[in-house]
Amino acid sequence: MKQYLRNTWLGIYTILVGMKVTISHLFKPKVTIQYPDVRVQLPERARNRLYVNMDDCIGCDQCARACPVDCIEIETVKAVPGEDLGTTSNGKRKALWVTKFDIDIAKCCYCALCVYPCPTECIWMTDVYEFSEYRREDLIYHFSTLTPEEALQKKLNYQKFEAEKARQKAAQAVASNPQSKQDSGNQN
Amino acid sequence: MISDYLAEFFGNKYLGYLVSAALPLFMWILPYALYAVYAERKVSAFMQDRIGPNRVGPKGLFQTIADILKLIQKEDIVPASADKLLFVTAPYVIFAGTFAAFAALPFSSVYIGSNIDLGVFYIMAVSSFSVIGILMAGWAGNNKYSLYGAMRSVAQIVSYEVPALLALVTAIMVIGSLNLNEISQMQTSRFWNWWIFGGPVDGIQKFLYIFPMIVAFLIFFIASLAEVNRTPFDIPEAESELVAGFHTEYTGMKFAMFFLAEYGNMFVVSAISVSIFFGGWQSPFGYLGNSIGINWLIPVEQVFWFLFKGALLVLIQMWLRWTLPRLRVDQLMSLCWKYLTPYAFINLVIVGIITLIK
Amino acid sequence: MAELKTDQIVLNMGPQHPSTHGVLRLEVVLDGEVVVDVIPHIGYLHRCFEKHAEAMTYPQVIPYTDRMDYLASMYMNFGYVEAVEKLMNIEVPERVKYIRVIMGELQRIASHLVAIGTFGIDIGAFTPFLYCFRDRERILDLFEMTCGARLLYNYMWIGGVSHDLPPEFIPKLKSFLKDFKKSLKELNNLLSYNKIFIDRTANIGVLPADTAINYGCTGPVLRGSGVNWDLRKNDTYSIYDRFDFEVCIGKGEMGTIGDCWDRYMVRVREMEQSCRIVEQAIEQLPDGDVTSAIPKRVKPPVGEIYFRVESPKGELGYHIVSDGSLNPFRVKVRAPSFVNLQILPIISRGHLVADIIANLGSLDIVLGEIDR
Amino acid sequence: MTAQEILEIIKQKFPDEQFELKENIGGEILIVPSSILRELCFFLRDDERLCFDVLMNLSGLDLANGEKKKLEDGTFEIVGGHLATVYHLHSMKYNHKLTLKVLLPREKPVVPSVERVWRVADWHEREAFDLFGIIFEGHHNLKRILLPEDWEGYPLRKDYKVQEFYQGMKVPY
Repeated sequence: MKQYLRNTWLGIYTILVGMKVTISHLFKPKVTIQYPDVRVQLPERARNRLYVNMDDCIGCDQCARACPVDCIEIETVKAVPGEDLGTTSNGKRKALWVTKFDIDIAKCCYCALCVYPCPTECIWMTDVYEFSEYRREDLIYHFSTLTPEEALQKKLNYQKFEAEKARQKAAQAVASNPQSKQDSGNQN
Repeated sequence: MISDYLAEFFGNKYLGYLVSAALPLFMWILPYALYAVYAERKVSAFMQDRIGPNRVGPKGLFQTIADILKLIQKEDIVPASADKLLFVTAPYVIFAGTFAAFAALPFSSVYIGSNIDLGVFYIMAVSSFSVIGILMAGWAGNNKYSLYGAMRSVAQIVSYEVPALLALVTAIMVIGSLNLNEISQMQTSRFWNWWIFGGPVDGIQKFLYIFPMIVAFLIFFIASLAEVNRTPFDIPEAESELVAGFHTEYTGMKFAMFFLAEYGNMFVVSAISVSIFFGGWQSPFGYLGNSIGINWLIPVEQVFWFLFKGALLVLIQMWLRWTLPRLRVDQLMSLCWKYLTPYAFINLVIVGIITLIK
Repeated sequence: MAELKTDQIVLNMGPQHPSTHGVLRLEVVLDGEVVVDVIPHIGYLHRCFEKHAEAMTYPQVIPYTDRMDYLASMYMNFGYVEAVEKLMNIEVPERVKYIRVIMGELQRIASHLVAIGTFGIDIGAFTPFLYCFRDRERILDLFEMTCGARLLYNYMWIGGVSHDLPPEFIPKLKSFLKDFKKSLKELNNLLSYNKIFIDRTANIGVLPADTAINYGCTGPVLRGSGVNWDLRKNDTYSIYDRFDFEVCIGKGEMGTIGDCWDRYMVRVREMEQSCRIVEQAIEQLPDGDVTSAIPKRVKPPVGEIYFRVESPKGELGYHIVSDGSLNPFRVKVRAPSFVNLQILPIISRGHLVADIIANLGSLDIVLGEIDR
Repeated sequence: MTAQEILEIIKQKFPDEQFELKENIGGEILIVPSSILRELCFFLRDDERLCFDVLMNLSGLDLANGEKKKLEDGTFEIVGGHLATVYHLHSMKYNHKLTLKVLLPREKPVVPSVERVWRVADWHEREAFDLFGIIFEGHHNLKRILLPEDWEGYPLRKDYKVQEFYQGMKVPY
């Protein structure tokens, strides 16, 4: 019988205590903020969207290798010696044309493993977190500054240089050993 | 009462009946249901340190209207293997049970649907009518979860009728009449004359009544929570176990009808306890109309006070919902049969003895 | 009257269910409301972590360990990183050890807050969930301030941590700890000692101590059954021996030892202990460089190791086999929820439908860790 | 109690079996023949000097030490060599650990199930079967646990090739 009354009393008492807690929250300041109008101020280390500063990128492919999900694709073309590609901010001379630098941000897992190995710190994570798209293809960001034609032109340019260098080496090989001149002569 | 007054007004008797039946629905139930849903979301938000709907309209007032519009244009799916007739009529049966109870509720001394002498008896009979609707909904959805929900709600509502009626019987034994209008009239307009504080009786009996009447009110309030499926008794549509209980398969307007029925039922139940225990349409501090002499103002004030007290009790029900966890089915039954009913009987006996002393 | 021909009903609490804490299908055989048998089906969230790990280099595996128990990913990093360091026996600077303990214990509080919040919802009380998540937000802000991410951090590296603590980290942490104690007391008033909550959880899903040990349960599930076993104390790793805290075990205050209430209460008390550890760690925090011991190329010698840590869900073990190359030869993770889920059928037989959900909530499982 | 002393005790109990204690960074590993595994585990658990009452972890392993055979479509297939199951045991009373390793031929990887000894092994064994194809005889329902029931192949084997279609769905995207 005593347990019976205790149960009743406990039931009523704990329910009233619980109600006191909830009613006390009725007048406490609210915690939620109204998102589109009021925005949370992100800390400066926030890791959201990737950004690559192409002037500093020397096409060394370190970030593509460090990425666990392989969402960075880089294609580079060697520069013909005559060309001048300018220097990165910390003074290193660039030697590669970066014809293709794509980051598929849909695959990116925001682990920032690509930021650390970059020698010229040209890839980092900004605090932009509103970048949703309607089509998945739009999430593939093309950072390379060369237009497709320029890229094509650079490739052709390099192949022409390559072929010309090969011919020079062949000619030079011919000059170095005269007796094999006849067979190399009728070769080209 | 109101229907024959309207009958002369419109000349045609049936038109009068129709309008008098439609009056509470459009004047009170629909706007009340809209803003009860809004109030619940706001109250729950404020209790949980958040802000709740504030985008649609000023301070989010049109939120429920937006919800209703959304529900209207939603596709009204009827599951393939559902029992079509039962499935379609179930929500309306539940709402009918709730709406029928409005007939005997005394909104003010002038306005009452039908001033029948068995007001309390009629309301309790009609409000247990919605159990059939829930069973129909649960069975027709042909879904295991809704079947469970329906089975549980039948057991719950039927078994909680007993303590609810016992609590009312103790109150009626003190009051003496079943006619709700009379009950409200007897509680003259000072709040210490309300039945919960012993009623207009004077002398030692008034103080003896106070405690049993408060216990009777508490038992009736808890039992009515169970009848309306509100926490801590919302087992039929326990989201964490039965997904959504008996209305799992419902979409579109039928789902809105369930909501309307639930909030309507909440108001009916709190209206009954208001008119029996808290002095129906009596105002706690006398009428403004008397003091400044405009006597047509008094019925308006009475309607205001009746709705105000009803809404207050509905708010308490909402407050409970966001505080308490849910009981299990067998604990629910044990609470009803092992705790509420014995206390209701003891209370009945005590009040019986007190009435003999007079 | 002849025995009514009743039939058992098989109810599928399917992968998409409001309270299975993720994609888990419970095939429940019911006789009326009473549970005859529960058969959990897992594998819906299998993302082949172990196959991935074989194709990645050691540092690249860390973001994958985050995604196993996404509610306690700091501790997932902690376990993996300590295992590889023991394999290569790298000596980590003191400050890194303290930062790892602070971050680990904060993650334990955040993970327990989720566990308690969702356990409240399973029982039906919605409000405590929001209070728990309000406090958890402050921890996530602390994490975001340090390593930039809120849920999947990739913060602990092999040999150190990616960033040092920002200057405003310690003051914010102290103010959080102060407010947290008050809100913990409020949570107890609202939920822990509520009569309905006690009715719903006491004497439900009782797990005796010896079955718990034989079934290999660990963490709050084991401690709830009264077994005084905490890896931080009994098989000490890192620097947990420098802090004094006590291991909270279930004492059966509200029902028998090892019921749902005990497991819940162990988590609540563990949060207080974690606060104590973090406070002591803040005082003894030495300064120094955090990235000095990070090797340029991680190439552990040939061999295999099994290293275990006390994650918020239980004993998290990493069995790493290395064949001397840059990629791990095999990484097997002993996930605590994978083992704790095995006892659900044992503790739910004979209970009602509502109790399965309570039992599941008290086990605090995360499907990302079970399915890996 | 170091692995050496434990090995002495085991040798007294199973004199005619040959065990090999392999040196390793993370602690010695005891190579055990698969024929006596279940009796050995019962002994390890019930003997009061050892009482290994907790099986911390059971993991499958593909040692891939067979000879690689080139297949026409460029992939390779391993023939011969060993699969292995590794048992990490721990005793709560004496707080000492032991690692057992059982080497199994690649073609017929069968090992007695220790599910009777430690109930925790139930799902671990099903997972090892699911991902390695190691058959644990005596297991009460050895079915796939993580992968769908009708998935072909054992993914964690080194020479695993993903099936082209799974119930009509193209698998490699």
